[in-house]
Amino acid sequence: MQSTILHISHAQCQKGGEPLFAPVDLVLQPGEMAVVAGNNGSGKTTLLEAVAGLGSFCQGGIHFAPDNNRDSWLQHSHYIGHSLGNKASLTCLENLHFAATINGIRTNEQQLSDGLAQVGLHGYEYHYANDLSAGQKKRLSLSRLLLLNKTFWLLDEPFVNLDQTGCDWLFDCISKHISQGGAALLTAHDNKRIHQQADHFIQLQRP
Amino acid sequence: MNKIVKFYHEMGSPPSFYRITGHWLKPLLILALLLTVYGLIDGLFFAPPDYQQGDSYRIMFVHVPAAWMSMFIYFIIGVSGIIAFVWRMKVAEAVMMASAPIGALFTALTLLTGMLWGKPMWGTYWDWDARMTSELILLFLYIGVMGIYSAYDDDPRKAARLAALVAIIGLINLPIIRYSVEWWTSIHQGASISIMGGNSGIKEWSMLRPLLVMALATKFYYLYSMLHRARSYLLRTEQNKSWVSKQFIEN
Amino acid sequence: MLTMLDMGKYNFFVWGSMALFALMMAVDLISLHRQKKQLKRQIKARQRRTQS
Amino acid sequence: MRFWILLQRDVLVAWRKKSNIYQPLVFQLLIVTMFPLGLGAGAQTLQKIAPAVVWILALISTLITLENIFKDDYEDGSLALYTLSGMSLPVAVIAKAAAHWLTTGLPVIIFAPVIAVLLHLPASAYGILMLSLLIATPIFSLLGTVGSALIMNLKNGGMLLSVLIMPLLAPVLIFGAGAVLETTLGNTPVGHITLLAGCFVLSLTLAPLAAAAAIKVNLE
Repeated sequence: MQSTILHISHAQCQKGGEPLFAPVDLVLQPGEMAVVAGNNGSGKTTLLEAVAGLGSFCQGGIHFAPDNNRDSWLQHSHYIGHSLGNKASLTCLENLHFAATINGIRTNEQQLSDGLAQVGLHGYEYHYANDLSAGQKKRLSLSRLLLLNKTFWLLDEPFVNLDQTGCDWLFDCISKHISQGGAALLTAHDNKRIHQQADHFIQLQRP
Repeated sequence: MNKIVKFYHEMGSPPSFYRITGHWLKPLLILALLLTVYGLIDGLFFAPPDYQQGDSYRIMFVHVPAAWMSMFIYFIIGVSGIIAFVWRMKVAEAVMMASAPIGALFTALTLLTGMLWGKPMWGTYWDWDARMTSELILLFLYIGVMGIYSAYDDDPRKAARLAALVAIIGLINLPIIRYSVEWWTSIHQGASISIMGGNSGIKEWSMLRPLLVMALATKFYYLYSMLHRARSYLLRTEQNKSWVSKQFIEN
Repeated sequence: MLTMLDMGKYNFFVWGSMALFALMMAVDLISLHRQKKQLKRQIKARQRRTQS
Repeated sequence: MRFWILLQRDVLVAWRKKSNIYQPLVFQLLIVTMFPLGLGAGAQTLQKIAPAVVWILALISTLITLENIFKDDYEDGSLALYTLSGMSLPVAVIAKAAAHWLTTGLPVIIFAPVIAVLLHLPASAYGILMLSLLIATPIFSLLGTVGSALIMNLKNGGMLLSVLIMPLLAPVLIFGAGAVLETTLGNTPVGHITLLAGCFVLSLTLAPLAAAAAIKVNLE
């Protein structure tokens, strides 16, 4: 695990020239979890995208300690957004294989099917991602987290679409990751359990 | 020297750009109008008829300045596109986007007056020769720059950066188009002013004078139109800055 | 005066070009000012909104 | 390794959705049927326009597939997978272009003789037709990535894409169709082919940079 510290300082995002939320500050160290909450349209996704490098801040920004190297930080983080990043016409196994290889991780078929089994997709190795249910698609994308072994997890509404067992599993999964020295930044609009568990709780407010 | 540096820095910041250029607008417009009136009267009534083309060559007094402007303005767009893309200068974005409509207008004017000139000279309104074709492609480049900007209307900053990228690509592409089209075919007459004074070059001062006056007039008009639009552009994109609201409280 | 305006058989082409030139410049000038006017209204309305 | 996996994935995705591959060809066939219907079926008329038509059809049928090069990836989120993986963006663009060429450019080249036969292209011009298309279709794909990256998060970007890409493709069309035309007229096409190769080198060096810049701006 990598011990970079993520600083978000006085950051604001905009949409159509108007700032979306009041400035946000956060220091996230490995071994900690931060949860971003807020109503619909409060800019949770925009904030997370900006942190992941898929958007930009209009005020303030992020930097990293000790060496302010964005690229090396990106190497140690993984982002799962609203669009899950699964190719509809590829099988689960192929999707996972691509995600691993593009991140520079060599895998064999056994590791990949183990990865799928961990998220409860055992027996779906050769199903097309298109044929999965919404919850299963979510599980497929979450299986990347376990396989890629990155320090920072950036998750946008990870509990949406998951059933009760899925939520429990993900919750345990995140707790385990934190206890092993990982860090997670996630958005969740109404998950009391994760709100209580969070080391940092950010409520996005109108500017 | 210090004054120039200071001026340069002031022009880079939207509020002072807005303030300084505000004083230039009226003189520029008046100058442009006066020169146009003088140039056209001189060109239409006092310049002697051409021994080959008769009176029809007088179209040149609007066609040629417009053609020069169409290329000159694209060059400005390309250069300000580079500045906007590399240094993210807001004023450069404003200049780029403000130049595009007037440039497209001059390009369309070049094409249309070219057609009106072509009919009596070659007997046809349109001919796929090198210059007309590349002028038409130039019009596509202008439309492309404006099109990409208006497509991203929800985020003006991103729109301007993408438009700058399109403008830069066009700037690189322009000589290639020019060369390839020329290679393709060419029956157009030579350039109107040739330094070597070739067969088609205009040597007569009384013909050259209105042409140069019109060239100046279109340049001044371009400056007026561009600055006017650039100022509006800055007002629109900086609406939530305090300097914009100050402009309107004073009035 | 009329002989001065006469461009021989090129009347249509020469005066057509001049008319086009004038028309295009006029279009540009008018659109310029309309845009500015619209923008001013917009900004003033916005100010009223934020002040109240 | 990353280059190959991206290339491999894209080819696989296109292969799974075979309509992507054969639709441009069907489109070509449809259009080419309209020419004799509109012009008259005289072999001489068709022969005259054949070099241009074969070439323009190749161009248009690749043009209609350009929009989705990055758009699909942007929409399903897999663009984030490779832009955030630390992979060099221009390299990713070349991989995308290569995959696009394999799945649309190559079928178009293979199909070109069929179109040429239907239009009575002189036999002497077939070799140069194939050669010019072989050099030019990669240019379409490479320049296409630039256009596709510029419009990737627009809903109806197709028309805009054509406007943006047309000035870029005009020289390619001039040299490519020109080479075939010169051959049918009995002249040497060497000059045209050389210039076409020049265009290829230029687009191979500049297009990935431009497309990468466009993606970066779009993700800002």
